Amino acid sequence: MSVQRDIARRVAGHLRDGEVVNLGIGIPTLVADSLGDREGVVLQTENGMLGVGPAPGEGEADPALVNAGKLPITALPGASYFSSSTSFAFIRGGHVTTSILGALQIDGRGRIANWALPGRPILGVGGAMDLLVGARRVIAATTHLTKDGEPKLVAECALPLTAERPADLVVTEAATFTVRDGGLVLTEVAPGFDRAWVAAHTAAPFREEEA
Amino acid sequence: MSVQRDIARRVAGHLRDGEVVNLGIGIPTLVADSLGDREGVVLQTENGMLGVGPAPGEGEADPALVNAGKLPITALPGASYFSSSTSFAFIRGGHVTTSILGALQIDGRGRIANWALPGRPILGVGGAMDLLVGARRVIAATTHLTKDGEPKLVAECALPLTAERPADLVVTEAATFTVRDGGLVLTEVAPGFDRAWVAAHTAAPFREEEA
Amino acid sequence: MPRVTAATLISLDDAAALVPRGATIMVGGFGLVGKPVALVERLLEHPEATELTVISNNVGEPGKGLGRLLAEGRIAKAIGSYFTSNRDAVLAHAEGRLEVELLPQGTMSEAIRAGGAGIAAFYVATAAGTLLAEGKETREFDGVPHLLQHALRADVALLRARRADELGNLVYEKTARNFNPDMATAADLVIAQVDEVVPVGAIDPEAVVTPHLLVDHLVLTP
Amino acid sequence: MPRVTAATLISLDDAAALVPRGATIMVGGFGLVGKPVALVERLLEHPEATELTVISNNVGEPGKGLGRLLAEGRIAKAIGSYFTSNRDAVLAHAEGRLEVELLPQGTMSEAIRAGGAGIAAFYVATAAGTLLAEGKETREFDGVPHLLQHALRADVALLRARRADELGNLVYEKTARNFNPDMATAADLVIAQVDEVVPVGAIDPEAVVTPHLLVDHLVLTP
Repeated sequence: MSVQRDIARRVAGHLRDGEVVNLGIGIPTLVADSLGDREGVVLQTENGMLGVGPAPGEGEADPALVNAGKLPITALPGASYFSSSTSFAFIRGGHVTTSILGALQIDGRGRIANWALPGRPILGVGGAMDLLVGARRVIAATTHLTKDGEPKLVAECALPLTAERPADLVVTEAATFTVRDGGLVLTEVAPGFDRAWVAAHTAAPFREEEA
Repeated sequence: MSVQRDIARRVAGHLRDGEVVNLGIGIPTLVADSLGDREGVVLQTENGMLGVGPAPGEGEADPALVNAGKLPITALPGASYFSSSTSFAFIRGGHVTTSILGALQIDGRGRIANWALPGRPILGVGGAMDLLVGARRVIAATTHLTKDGEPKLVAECALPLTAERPADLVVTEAATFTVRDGGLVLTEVAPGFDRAWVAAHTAAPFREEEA
Repeated sequence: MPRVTAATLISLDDAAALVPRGATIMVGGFGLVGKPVALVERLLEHPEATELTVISNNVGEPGKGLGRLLAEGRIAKAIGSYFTSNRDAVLAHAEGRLEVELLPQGTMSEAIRAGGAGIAAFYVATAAGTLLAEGKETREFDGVPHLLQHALRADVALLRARRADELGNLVYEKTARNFNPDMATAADLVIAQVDEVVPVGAIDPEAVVTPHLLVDHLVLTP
Repeated sequence: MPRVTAATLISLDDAAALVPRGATIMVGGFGLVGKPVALVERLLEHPEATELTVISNNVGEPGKGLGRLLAEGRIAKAIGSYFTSNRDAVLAHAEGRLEVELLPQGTMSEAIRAGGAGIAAFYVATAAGTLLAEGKETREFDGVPHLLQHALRADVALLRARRADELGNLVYEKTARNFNPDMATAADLVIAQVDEVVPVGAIDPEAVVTPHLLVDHLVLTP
């Protein structure tokens, strides 16, 4: 899990004070714990709440208080609750600054595939498409490789795309890519990795940040 | 004003317990006072409230509590407030049982013209069109004649229609017409009037109720 | 101050009996949070509640809530956003026993709201250009492709609320609110399973989430 | 517990200075009830707040609120449902000084909600077959003609609320709520004139009507 936590911590570093942030299922959920006492970032969850706090302590979970992954959460002072249609009205209406989403694959234009699993019937989509269309900024948070060691960043996604709209930023344990002019730009290599590793493990074309 | 109050009282007699009723501007507003302690009828006002009570006493008006005619009202126990879009969502969605509307003219099919004044620019419509489309039952409450003594019930409205959808019931001080099979049926003659008077003062074709 | 317009308090069995064969039902809840589990499970004891079309974000979990109805073959079709979490649903779909209509969660909740608001259909950018756009009308607004989504309605809505007053005004609890207020608007018959019924006037008029004009029946499950 | 995301408390003049020449502004209120009169009238002291398009149910009354802006020639166009109550508006329209777009009140409030909800357009039966259908697309759903209504958005929304907390969460007062919560969603910049600012946590999370993510600035007018 330490790789997932590393990614979440790296993503948290890209969040700016004043942002309203929605966390997707999986690695994005871990970003909450990496925020520490960053009071400037407010979390929204699409099942109908603004002002998500940290996970409750052992035995303190409120059954009526969960996030989009159905995991127990807490409410911060100033929180509010609203219906699903209102929550997604906020999301589509551009009132959520940043959506952090997991990814199964990401293509060379930064587009995300994260809803349909290979070889399985398509039976779940949740709120990912809504978030990708509505959030002002999208950060993809993903391991650099699949469990089988294959690159997740590929020239063309074999899996169905979640939206035509690309991510703005792709953060893995090894690298950060900014999506610029319709392509991936490597803007950061994580400590413990180098450009050669990133190049060898990225199947999508990408440019290097110009100095 | 006693003619107007008569009409309002006659309309109130057509309301059934359990109905959620919206009162238009003018004569319909007077229906509230004719309900007395009829607790079974609940009033909705399209500016965002359910549970309208009687007009406040002298000097007791709350500036934040008005009806669609911007007149002071009171709130009954169990009242609730909601936004304009929610209020009209309820109206269009069929959650208001009965809409009581005033009329400038009504045609032979029961269709109402009540928003555009003759010879004046069209600069106001309010919620009348929404109510006519959304309410499950529409009652037109109007004097039988215009101020100039002309029939308000006419074969074809000279004024623009408020909706294609007809009223279900037309109540004047002299008569009640039910709209049935696309035409007006005289179902009641008020005390003090007779069928001859109604026939002489109604320019729309109508049928007599069969015994 | 009870009124004739008050929602009537009925039993679980009387409520379940109001769901006829072949009905389309909306069921509130996100997973099991805010789901009227007692109402849903009582349907199992009413054999007529079958061949159902269920509009709900999920179809429960195996052996729980809608998952039990599914296991007993009562659900013919499910309209929702996320069925993957119930392996029975995946299996039933694979074996052709369950028809599925998958919608993005925001499009689904908006379609329910539209159904209750007299909006026939609306245009959203969500899902345009994806597999879920197949068979849907596309139209550009300001150069951005949008899909036409039709409203959803049901015969019966089964809701879960925290508290009702005797008229049927409802308030919810935290994230258990979710789809419930939307579904309260979009069905011909609305039944709310509540933890508590309080006197009229005990709920702040500014804090009512579902006004009583939307609610037909209450079922009290303490 | 103030946060960086908190709505900032600004003066009437700072607020008025945020309305540029040619802006489209939404103004809450039904008549003068729930109208941010102090904010609106402060625009008079800012000459740049002119050539405005105003989206509001009414354009005030002569000599009051938006009526004063109109009298001073600041309003080029009004989008609303009921202008007849202001004889100045009727006159300005007759003399060609005021362009008017008239919408049924429900269609107008729904178009505002759509603008804030990422809904490009929607179909309603309201006004189909009437004079207000002229120039609008018509389409039948289940044999009933519906009009296509596009969403409305604004550069700035001027709201009136009863109370804000320090983050900008808003609650309203009785029928002074009306268009304000809808408009809070549909403008690039949202300014609320409030009677009171309370500490964070003082408003019940279940009773917040406008969550603070929608609100940019508060103006306190005690």
